[in-house]
Amino acid sequence: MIYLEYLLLLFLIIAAVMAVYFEDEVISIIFLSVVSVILTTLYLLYQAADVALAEAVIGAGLNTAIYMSAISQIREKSK
Amino acid sequence: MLHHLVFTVLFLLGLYTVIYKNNLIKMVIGLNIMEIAVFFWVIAVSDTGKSVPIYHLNKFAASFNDPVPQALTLTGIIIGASTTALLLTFIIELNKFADTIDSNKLEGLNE
Amino acid sequence: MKKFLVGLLFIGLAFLLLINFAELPEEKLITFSLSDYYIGFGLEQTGALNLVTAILYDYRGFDSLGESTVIFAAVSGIVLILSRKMLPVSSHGLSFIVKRTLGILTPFIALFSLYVITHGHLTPGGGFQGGVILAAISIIFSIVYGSAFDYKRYSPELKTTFETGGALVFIIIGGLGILFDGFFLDNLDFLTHSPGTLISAGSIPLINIGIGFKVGAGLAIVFYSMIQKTFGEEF
Amino acid sequence: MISISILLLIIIPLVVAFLIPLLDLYNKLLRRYLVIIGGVIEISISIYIIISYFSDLKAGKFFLTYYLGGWGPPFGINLVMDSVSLIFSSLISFALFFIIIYSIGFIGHHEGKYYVLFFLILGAMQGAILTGDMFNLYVFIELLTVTSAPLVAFKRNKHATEAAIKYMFYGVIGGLFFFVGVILLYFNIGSLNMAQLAQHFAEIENNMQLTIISIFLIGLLIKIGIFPFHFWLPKAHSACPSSLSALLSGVLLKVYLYIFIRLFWIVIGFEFLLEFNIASFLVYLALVSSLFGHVFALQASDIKRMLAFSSIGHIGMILAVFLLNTETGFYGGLLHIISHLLMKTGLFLSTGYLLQYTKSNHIDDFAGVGHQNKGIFVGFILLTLSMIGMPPFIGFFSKWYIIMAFLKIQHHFGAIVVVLGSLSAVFYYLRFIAKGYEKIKLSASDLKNEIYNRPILSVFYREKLVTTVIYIFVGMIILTGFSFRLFELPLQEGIKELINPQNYINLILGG
Amino acid sequence: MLPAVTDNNLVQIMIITGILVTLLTIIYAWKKLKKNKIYFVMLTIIYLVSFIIVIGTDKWIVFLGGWEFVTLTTSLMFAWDDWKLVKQYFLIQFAGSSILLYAVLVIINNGYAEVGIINSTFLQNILIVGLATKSALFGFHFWLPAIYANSSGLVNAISSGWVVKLGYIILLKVIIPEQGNALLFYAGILMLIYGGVKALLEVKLKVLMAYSTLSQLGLIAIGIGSGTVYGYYGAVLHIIIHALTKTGFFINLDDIINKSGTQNIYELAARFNYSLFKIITIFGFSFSLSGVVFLAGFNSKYLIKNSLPGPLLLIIFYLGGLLTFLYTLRLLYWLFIFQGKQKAFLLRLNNYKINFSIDLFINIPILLIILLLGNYPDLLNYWLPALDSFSFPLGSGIGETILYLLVAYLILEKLNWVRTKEKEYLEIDVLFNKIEVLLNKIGKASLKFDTEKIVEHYFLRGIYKLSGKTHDFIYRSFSDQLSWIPLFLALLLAWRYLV
Repeated sequence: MIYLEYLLLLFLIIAAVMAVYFEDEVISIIFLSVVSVILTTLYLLYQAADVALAEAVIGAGLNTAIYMSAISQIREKSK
Repeated sequence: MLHHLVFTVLFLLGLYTVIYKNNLIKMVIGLNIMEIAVFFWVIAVSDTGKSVPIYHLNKFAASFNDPVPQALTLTGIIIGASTTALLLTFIIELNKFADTIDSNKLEGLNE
Repeated sequence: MKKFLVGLLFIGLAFLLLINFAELPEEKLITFSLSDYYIGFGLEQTGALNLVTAILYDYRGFDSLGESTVIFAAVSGIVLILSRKMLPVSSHGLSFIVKRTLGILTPFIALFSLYVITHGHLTPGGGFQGGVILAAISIIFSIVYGSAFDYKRYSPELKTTFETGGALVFIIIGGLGILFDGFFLDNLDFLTHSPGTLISAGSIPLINIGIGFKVGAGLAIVFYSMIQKTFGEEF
Repeated sequence: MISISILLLIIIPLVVAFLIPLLDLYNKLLRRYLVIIGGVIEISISIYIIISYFSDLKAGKFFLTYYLGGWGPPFGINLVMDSVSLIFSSLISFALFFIIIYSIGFIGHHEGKYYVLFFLILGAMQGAILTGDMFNLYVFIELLTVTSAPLVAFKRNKHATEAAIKYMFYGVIGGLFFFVGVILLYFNIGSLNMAQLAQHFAEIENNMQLTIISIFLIGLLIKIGIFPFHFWLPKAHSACPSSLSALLSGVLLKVYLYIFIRLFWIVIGFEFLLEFNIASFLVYLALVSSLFGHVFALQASDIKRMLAFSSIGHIGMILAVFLLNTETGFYGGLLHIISHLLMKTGLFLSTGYLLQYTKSNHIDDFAGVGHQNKGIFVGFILLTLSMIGMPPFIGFFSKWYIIMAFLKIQHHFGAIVVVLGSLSAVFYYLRFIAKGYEKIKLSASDLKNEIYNRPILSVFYREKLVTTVIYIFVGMIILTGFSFRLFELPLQEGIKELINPQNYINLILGG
Repeated sequence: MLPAVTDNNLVQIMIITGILVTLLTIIYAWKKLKKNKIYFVMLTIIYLVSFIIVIGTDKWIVFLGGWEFVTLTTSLMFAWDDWKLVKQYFLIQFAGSSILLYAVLVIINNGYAEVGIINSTFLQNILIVGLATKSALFGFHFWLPAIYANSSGLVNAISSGWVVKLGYIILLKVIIPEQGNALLFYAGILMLIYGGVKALLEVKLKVLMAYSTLSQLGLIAIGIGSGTVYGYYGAVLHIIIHALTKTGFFINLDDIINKSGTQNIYELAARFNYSLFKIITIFGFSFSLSGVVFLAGFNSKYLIKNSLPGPLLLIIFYLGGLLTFLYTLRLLYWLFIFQGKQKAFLLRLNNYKINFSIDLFINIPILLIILLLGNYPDLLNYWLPALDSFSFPLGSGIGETILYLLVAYLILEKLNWVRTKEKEYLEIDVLFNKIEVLLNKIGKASLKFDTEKIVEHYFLRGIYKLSGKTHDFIYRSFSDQLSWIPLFLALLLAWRYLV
């Protein structure tokens, strides 16, 4: 059970590095939402239910939606 | 000790992206990663292995995790979300005038 | 050369951060600290099972007021920046299958978000998280059915009323606190029945509902003005 | 002594801000009256506080507090007003009242949203000054950043949006550091109430104290705009509409300064800064920042950018004087905060109106402005004279006490920086004044038709309004110039509090 | 020993002289200025009140406030000539008052809360440096000729008549008569010699008068710095006399220059037919300044001469006196005696009428005072108690004056009355040229003599270029600016190791 936390921490760092590494914004945003999903599970592990729910809803849901709409506006303009 | 390590890695990763990446959206993502790092660190440190600070109907256990940092992080996450949304609107607006989001090409930012 | 210097700086910084932050003491200096008080007296003073919500909406209610004003400010800032007088062109929706399935799903999402808002004091969740889920519905409308659909169903005027209404509900409940118990944002305990039931934690559920609608409507406006594809000419 | 009036100072602007969108839905004209009523209520509350508690102030026992949610001090959030915050909060409500009046005809598009954000800033400033709780302070700081950023981008052109982006990046990073600081304080001490934190800060282990101080330092230095982090300030203050840049550089910087003072003198206690001798390093940092502020102001070709740089110069000077931790230092610093607030707000308001007669903010287009509108330009000159430190105005006395504070502890570098600062101020202000009086006939056609600058009300009516506002500021600096003893009472009380923070703790926890 | 002048006596006599001098200028201004005379008079009255405050007060904060007011009002007076002059004069004077502010605050912090005797010479020297720009002491005198060249005689009269002397009056209050101050003493001697030589070679009338003011101020500085009561009395007396004569001199010269339209002393003689009374006044003023017997100048110079300690300094003093006679005689020669192609000046003496306003109200009172003080110096006994105890050797004075006049006449005759070419630049332009050429090695534009050029071209533009370079150096790019944050974070987090 304890290894789950280390595994998740490892994935967390990998996903964050991926989010920063890729040039294309869409990929990095997807990795960002992956990071926030991993974080939600981590928060559950750390017995912080409220924060997990908030992180899930805002990190995975809202942030991704807003980033995607920003990128679509920018891509729309440059087309 | 592990949590501090993860916090430092994520925080500096975010700081590096904000400073040295020249794509504005990447900088906002970097900012987001910095915030995520801080909130993760707060919760990780405040977790003392006790149960979630909610009274389950069946048991009135007395040993709870510390609810205060959780409340603070919750507020922090929401503030982080609204600042990211605001920053992204400025980038959209800037894109209407400068049609590039590369911070090197935008001379105005250096001024 | 510059890359090497930057790398050196960041490694040094990592090392320093580790040293400085690793010295966090295990237990806090004050024996009877804030959290012990909240854990000890939280239930009987506020009647809320979920201590985090108790802190957020009763002990430190003023924080949440500041918090919801941050969202209110962000929303009006975004509308200020992105609003254009031009009639918005509706963004094209997704395929039929997605529209149909979401047609079924949306009421359940709405139900879930109302649950999260109203049961804030009993189960994890609360005004903010529920409100964001509520906003998800409007986001679904704009993405899946196109922003014109969202415009018709959930017009910006309605959103503004909900948003300001939610904020004013929060302040009115705070004001009631003055009337009944002498201090702003005081918990109206006379509403509480035995803890665990729906209407149990005094003014906390009312505040939750106010904030829920406020955040829901606010973020809906944010997303609606961001998704608009308008011609970029000056206002 | 518990009094509701402190709470009203914060709640009234918030209520007005929430009401404006509702009112907008029904009819737009009511909004202007609501705005004025809001301003009038705000200033009348602070006058009420001053008058009704004046006897306490005289007796030196001025202390108002309010327990939010009915919880006692250490457990809930409580608002605290002692004489230092009395000075600041009444200054804020005074200056912002006139900025509101000034910006009535000034804002072209989106006036509703402008006033919503404006009143939120007013509420957040009062909140940041009055709150007695660290996390609440963080929330208000974030609120200040989030509300002022869209207003910086109000003109919606390339320059303004870039300024807003830069402002947001620095603001969010600063806020994040402040958040980490608050969390560190909580993890070490276990409470969020400033009085309890102050009581137990000494018991924290040495290295941890140093970490907390350095994290808070970075957060606040970014916000105050000291040299290595001042890059956002000139662009933000020159890109936004003048009524807002008056608010930002005149009033907002002082709020962050106040937070710096309250944090490092009352919560953390200044002896720790001395113990790690960060204080002397900070004094030199602030002086270098003041020097750079004035040097950059010399070369600024855009008048609002020049005024922004000159605020960096003055704020650096004030911070340095405070960090000397001497009685005259506090007196000079507080007096200069009051005088700089009055002068800078007046300067920005008059520049805003004068820029209507020019094509752009650049200095070459500023030519001939003096002839266009003599009344306001003379007001502008009087304000600059006071900025330099000419006698009849308060600028002279505050500069006098600051240099006196520096020389009292033989800190000659500081005194020289202050003197050089006011000397360079002469150069760059005189440069614009001389340019203003150049004989260039500006034809009506090439007057700037920038949207936000087309006054709604008839030019005649609004010009009289603006001249009265500016000459109220000029009158204030002359009035306070002659009788700066007027501020003697709150200043002395404030200095007593800064010197021994113990009575702040006893008043809150003891009481 | 002679009783020292008590402070309030000194203040009274100085205020009376100041009021007298200012009244004279107001009369002349009322006659000369055409538009908005009332503003000028109001300005002068504010200036009058503020310099009374400066002289009278004993609190440093009021002293400095009053002085800044004097600076403000005098620089505004230049507005009647040219707004550019206002800017330059205000810049220079503000720089001076910033140094003065610094000096005063250093003094206050060393325990002298009141404006009074300061014992430590180090603090006295600091105050002298502080007052240097204001009172055109040797190192800081460059602005005097530069500003006077362009401004009208009226404002020059006010400035050189009284504003410049405020510094010395304060030094009188501050320096102990018995000890004096070496710095001031030697600066005075330098100014005496330098002013004399420069005045001798000068062509422009107002610049010549500026240098003569410089040398007379040198005399006052010697008197104060010498450290004997004679010197002290001599300085007080000389301040009074020089204020009156110099104001009258400038007013008459301004009248002449306005009528003749040129400042070049070689052309003045041809253009202006002087009324007899005008000649008498100018002769009277210049002789009193150079110290001819029976005129006030002689007594004060005699007192200052007695205060000199060693024989060597006496020789220097005589050299200074000779220089004064040289340039006064040269001025008088070119103004009146040189006839070249024109008829001898005596033949041109046709109009005897007295120019009503100037001669009657300004020249006659000054001449009267000079004569009275010359013969009966103990008139001022009420304020300067020891005056009657001095025995002014008027008899031997006559021989001395004749000797001076003869020697000066012979020297000038040999030098063919020093007909120098009109110089294009003031000497400070030459200095700035060198710096300019040194600094950016570009082709030097030929510099026409103009204060605008001096202040604007070198001083201001140099500063803007320098600050522009620092700004660009600091503001490289957005990421560089942001990279300060990790740098500063590392510095602060590593603070416990660094310190």
